[in-house]
Amino acid sequence: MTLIAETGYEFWSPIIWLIALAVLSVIIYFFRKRGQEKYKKGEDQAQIFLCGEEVPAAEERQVRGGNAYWGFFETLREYYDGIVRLHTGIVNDYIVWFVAVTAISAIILLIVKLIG
Amino acid sequence: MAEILIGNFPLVAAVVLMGIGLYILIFRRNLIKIVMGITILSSSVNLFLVTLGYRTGGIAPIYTDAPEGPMVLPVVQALTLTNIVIAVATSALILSLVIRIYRHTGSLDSKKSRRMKG
Amino acid sequence: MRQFFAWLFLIVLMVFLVIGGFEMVHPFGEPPSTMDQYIIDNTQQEAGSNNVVGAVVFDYRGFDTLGEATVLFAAVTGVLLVLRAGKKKEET
Amino acid sequence: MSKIVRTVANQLMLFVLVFGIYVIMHGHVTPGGGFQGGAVIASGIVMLIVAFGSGHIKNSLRERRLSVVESSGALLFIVVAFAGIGTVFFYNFLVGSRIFGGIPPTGSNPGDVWTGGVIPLMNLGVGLKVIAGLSAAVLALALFSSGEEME
Amino acid sequence: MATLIEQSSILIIAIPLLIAFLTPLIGMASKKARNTVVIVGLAFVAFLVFALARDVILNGIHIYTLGATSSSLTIPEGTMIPVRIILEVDGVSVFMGIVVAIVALVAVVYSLSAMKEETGQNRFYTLLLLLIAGTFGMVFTGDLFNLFVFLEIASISGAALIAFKIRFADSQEGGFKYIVVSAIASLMVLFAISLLYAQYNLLNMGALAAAMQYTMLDRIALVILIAAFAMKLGGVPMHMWLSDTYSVAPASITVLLITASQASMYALMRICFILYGVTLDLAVVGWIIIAIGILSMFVGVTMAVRQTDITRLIAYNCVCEAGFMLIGLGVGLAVLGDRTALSTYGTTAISGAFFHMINHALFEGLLFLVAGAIFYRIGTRDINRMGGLGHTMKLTAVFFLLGALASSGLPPFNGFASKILIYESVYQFNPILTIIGILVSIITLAVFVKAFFSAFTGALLPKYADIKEVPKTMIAAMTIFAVIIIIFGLFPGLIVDWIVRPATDALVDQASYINAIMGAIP
Repeated sequence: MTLIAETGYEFWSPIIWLIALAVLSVIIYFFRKRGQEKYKKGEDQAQIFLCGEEVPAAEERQVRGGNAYWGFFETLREYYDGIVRLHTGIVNDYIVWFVAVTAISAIILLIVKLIG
Repeated sequence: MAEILIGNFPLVAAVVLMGIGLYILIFRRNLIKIVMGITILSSSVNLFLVTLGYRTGGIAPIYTDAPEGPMVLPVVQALTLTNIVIAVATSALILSLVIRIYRHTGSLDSKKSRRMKG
Repeated sequence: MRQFFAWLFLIVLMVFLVIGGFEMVHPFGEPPSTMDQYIIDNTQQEAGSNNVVGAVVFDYRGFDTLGEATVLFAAVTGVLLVLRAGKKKEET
Repeated sequence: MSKIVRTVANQLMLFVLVFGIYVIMHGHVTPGGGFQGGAVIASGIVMLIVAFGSGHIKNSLRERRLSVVESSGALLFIVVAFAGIGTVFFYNFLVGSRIFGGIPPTGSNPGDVWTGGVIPLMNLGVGLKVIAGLSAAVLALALFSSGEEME
Repeated sequence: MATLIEQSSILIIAIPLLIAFLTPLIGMASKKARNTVVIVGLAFVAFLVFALARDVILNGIHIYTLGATSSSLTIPEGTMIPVRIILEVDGVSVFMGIVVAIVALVAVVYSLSAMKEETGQNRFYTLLLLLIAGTFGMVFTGDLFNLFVFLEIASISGAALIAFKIRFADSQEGGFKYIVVSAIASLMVLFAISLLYAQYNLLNMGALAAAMQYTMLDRIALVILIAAFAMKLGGVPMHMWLSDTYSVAPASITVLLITASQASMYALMRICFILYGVTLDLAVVGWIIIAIGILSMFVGVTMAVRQTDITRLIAYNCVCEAGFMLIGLGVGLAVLGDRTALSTYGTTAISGAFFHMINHALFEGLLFLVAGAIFYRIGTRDINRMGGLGHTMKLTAVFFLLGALASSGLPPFNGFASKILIYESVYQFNPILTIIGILVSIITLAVFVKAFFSAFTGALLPKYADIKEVPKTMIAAMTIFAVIIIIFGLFPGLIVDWIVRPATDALVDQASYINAIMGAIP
């Protein structure tokens, strides 16, 4: 009932997956228990330490979402230049795309009809 | 050839009208003209629908004391009526939205009203 | 660039549609009429109406007319909703 | 507009109303119906808006009244459709009954208003809806473009 | 009860219409009565949908002939074809109906407090009900022109609702784009319908499928229908309106717009599988749909990565998820011809697509509701100006994480259960598609990691220090989605057996659809 075995060669069952997850988490907790004991919350060792520098305010510490994945965009610069230029917010271009898709699929079907 | 062209003239006319409407929708930036293009497009569909139901020498599908004759098909006329009302409703809504956009951006150019892109 | 491709696709689409026109199965003036002929013959008995189009609109395809009236209702409501006197406009 | 236009519009409105009501109520006998007749009367109201100015018309045609009329027209339509649900939704249950129940003779005949079953009632509902709806839309557009707004 | 089930298919469409016509009158009297009527009416409609679904799955296709002397009299005597409008409800229709019913209830519950301060609430609820009724009609009707009419109802009410917040310019622009695109798509659909009518003088889908000969005009109609419905469901390269409109609409409207797009996908599948069926050259059309799907997945997810507007990010993710469904259904269409491939992996692909459809509606709806909650509190959609919201809006953060993990296909959530069906079935058709799909899922996870960490984690910003959790009804609406997502994730086999498999069988079985209308005539 909780099992999916559609195509013959494998299956997916969330219950088994959750049991495995529980076992793994127990093992991880066991390793974690053997870590540092001295760490305590609320003391100075929990504070941020920037080589004695002034700790900036929360706004400056916050990582902006726009800065994420800089290298990804640098690598795919050409692709993104092209794909963003296509996304003009002009409503006329949307209709151009519609006409283009219609015409291209029409040509494809016409060729198929002429061939066979 | 010629009689085929005459025989299928309604569809050719509807396609030409549709081409005009799509041309306006593609190449005209003015929002009001875009509304006009949509209206022309719907008129082309209406033209095609109504001409589908024509029978040679047919009369209106209403039983009166009119001279007898084959009646033209009534269903397409009903569909055309529906489409006309829908076109009126659509253009009214689009025009009100265009007025709002003009109040906000002060321009009717579709190039100007592109706050969202990319 | 954009102009060229737009023209190209537009012309291709129109030519495709016109080609279809030449393959029209039923010529102009003699449409297939099994459904419509049934409606024309039985309107006066079933719907009691002389106006066949009226009978089609309100009896045979009355559900379409309900939807059509709903479209008009929605459009008018939308116009009054979009053009309502809202709160003070603020910049976005 | 000038006084002449306003007076002529006043007089013409009567004929527009008569013609529109005729088109609505004869929708099952002659060409026409609820949408066409409603459009006729709504165009008459548009004529009044052009003649007298939207601000003046707004005071007589309040938005609340228009929406009430529109909703009641739509309700009449859908309630008549629901009334046939004893048999089937949209069943023309009035044919052969007392109200609008006459069945015209097959073939050519001069036509009789007392026929059509539910079709005249639906024409009436749609007519009310179209009158109120179109005039409300046109009035809202006219008021908004002239600066003031509906309540 | 039997009569109620017999009439249910029309009541599901007619009751929202009736309440929509009543709403302005009730709203003048009192707001509370209006909200009660709307909620109760939609709950009753949802109950009818479930009853009808049980009946259809047990007893086969449900037929309702409007205006005939008997609701099962499809063909009047004296002729051989259906004349009146016929509602034909099979497994696919009830599947879509269940999706729409769940989402509609949640959307209305969410709107109760999210729209409290806005003006023009009467018209808002009227148009909301009309949008729901239009979507129900699209998925229940068996008549092509009726499909067009309900498509128009959904488009017009949806456009007016997108432009609901009249003080923002971009919402007006989004409504304008939506109505223009929808009007053109609907008009092309009507042109295609008239082309079909010109040859067969029929409007009923079953009768048309029986009479279909796949001439040149049918090819033209097929091309136009595919392009128009692909534009309505937001397939690349016709997806640009989708990100513009979904990002500016109120959140409770966006979740309904998702179901409206899925109704367009339903119409596309209905036309390809049932109306044309095996007559069309399946491989070509299937590959056209698969190509649109691949483009949607790739372009959608890569555009989503670089967005900084959170609702726009989720909207591009919607495009990406729609690609998955298109690939599954396209593979199913491409192998519709040969029975062995269809039974081996074709039906699995279609089942995965359908299962993903309902999962998509659930988790994208949850994400949009969370984004709407954030906008409701802090008044911005720019994730560069968010941060540390997890300190104050804990439940919202949990819901966003849940939706994000489900959407990026991580076990044990429902997104994984449906994506693995698509993967392993599509792999047997063409391994490249599976590889692209897994890659796209990975980038989807990256998208939501970015959104979650920049919006909810980090130090508590002073300007958001006094932000409270959103009102209770919004929390309740999000909770419904979250609970259903967890249930679907834990018991996927149950859902597949109950509603997804009947939908698949109904979609690939053209003959029974025709027989339900035409009687014994094959």
